[in-house]
Amino acid sequence: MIRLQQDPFEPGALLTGFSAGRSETGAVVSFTGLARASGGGVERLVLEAYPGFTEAQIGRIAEAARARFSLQDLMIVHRVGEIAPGEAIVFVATAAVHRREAFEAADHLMDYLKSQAPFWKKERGPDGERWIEPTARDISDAARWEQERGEAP
Amino acid sequence: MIRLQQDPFEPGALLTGFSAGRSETGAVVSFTGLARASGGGVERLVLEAYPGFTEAQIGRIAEAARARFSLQDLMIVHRVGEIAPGEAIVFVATAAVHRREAFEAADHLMDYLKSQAPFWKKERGPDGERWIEPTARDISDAARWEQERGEAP
Amino acid sequence: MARVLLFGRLSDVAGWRERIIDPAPASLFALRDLIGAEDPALAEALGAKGVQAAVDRVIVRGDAPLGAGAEVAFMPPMSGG
Amino acid sequence: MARVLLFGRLSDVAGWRERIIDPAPASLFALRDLIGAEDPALAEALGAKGVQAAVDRVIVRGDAPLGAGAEVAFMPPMSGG
Repeated sequence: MIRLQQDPFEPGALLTGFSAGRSETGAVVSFTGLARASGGGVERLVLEAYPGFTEAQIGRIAEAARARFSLQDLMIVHRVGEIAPGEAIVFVATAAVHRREAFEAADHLMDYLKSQAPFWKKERGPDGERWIEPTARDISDAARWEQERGEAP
Repeated sequence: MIRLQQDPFEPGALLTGFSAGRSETGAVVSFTGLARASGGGVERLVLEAYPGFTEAQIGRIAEAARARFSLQDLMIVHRVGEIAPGEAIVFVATAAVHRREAFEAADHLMDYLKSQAPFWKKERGPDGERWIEPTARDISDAARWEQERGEAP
Repeated sequence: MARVLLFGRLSDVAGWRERIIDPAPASLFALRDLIGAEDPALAEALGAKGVQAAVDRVIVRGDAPLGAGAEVAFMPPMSGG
Repeated sequence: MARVLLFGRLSDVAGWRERIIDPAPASLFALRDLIGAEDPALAEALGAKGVQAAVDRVIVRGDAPLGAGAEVAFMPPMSGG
């Protein structure tokens, strides 16, 4: 399940739904990305998407994870619009028979969502607005998965 | 927070409590281990602990993770006694500023819980009972963390 | 006719988010030059490192022809999660 | 006096889980030999690969002296999660 939404969501409620009735799943990993206040420097995070294209790109990222790892299921929920500190921005969950696959698939999904999903984010604070671009670490994190397969870095 | 309990727990409810009010946390990773029915071959998982010693050893595993990774918080809840397929056996959550630390700490905690926490587990099914010992992969997964630090494998 | 979309800081620089260009130039580069010609700050921002273009929701590297009614998006480096 | 605890498959093999040995032998190995002497299947299980002992809730490698009222646990390979 892949969903973009304006309204706040509760990560625990999503995990409850995702984990329910899984009598053949051994491992569920979830990742929740939260908006940080940065000591009062950020009052709102504002997330922009490209409607239609963003969902399609997330779908491609999900397909790549399904093709690479032995997953039974995955879920991606991403906010757009204005997000207050402490609220969830993104929730990813993976289900697999064994824990290694569930961990690696969640890690992989997040690395690609960070650097290859069409979102643009700015922080709004007492000193105005500031666009956030992917960090060098975000880019190198995603590159890890290419290198492991012996592809060009 | 570290807890052993007989009663079933709901992973989503634990994640809700763990994620609430975190305006300076960027990343929360959770792992939930579920009991598998193995196509009807397992009717109950029975988990035995060494009361007192098990909690103390889990506390040491948690301290090792806190010392190694930049964590803001962690939570470990583990069932003991009889567990039905689809029920959670273990829940681990980690909170950090950045996602890499949260992922690695959760992964590390699970690797050590699997192979160094005093639990003994048997499966009860239509064909009787069978003790489960750690797999070769469980042992090599925990060894990864020693090798990364340049210690003897 | 082409529909042009700007995302992230590009729309802040340009002061617009979406625009219809009619008639549309025949290629992506020609379109980029056209919207940049009247706005040097936007021209510079469009040429910055990491800015990508999509034509009809497919990411395009280099130039590309524009069909009738093309949707062209210019996107700064993406940053989800 | 020593309190002996068996965990996992060891208690299945022995048919008991907890036992008071009084008087207690002076060392862990002597205690292990004593409980194994009357039960060859348990003696073999206690000597199996990966079986660990804890004295007063501290894992011990090799032999160790037993104090008064020691709690001695024999544990097969651990398997949590």
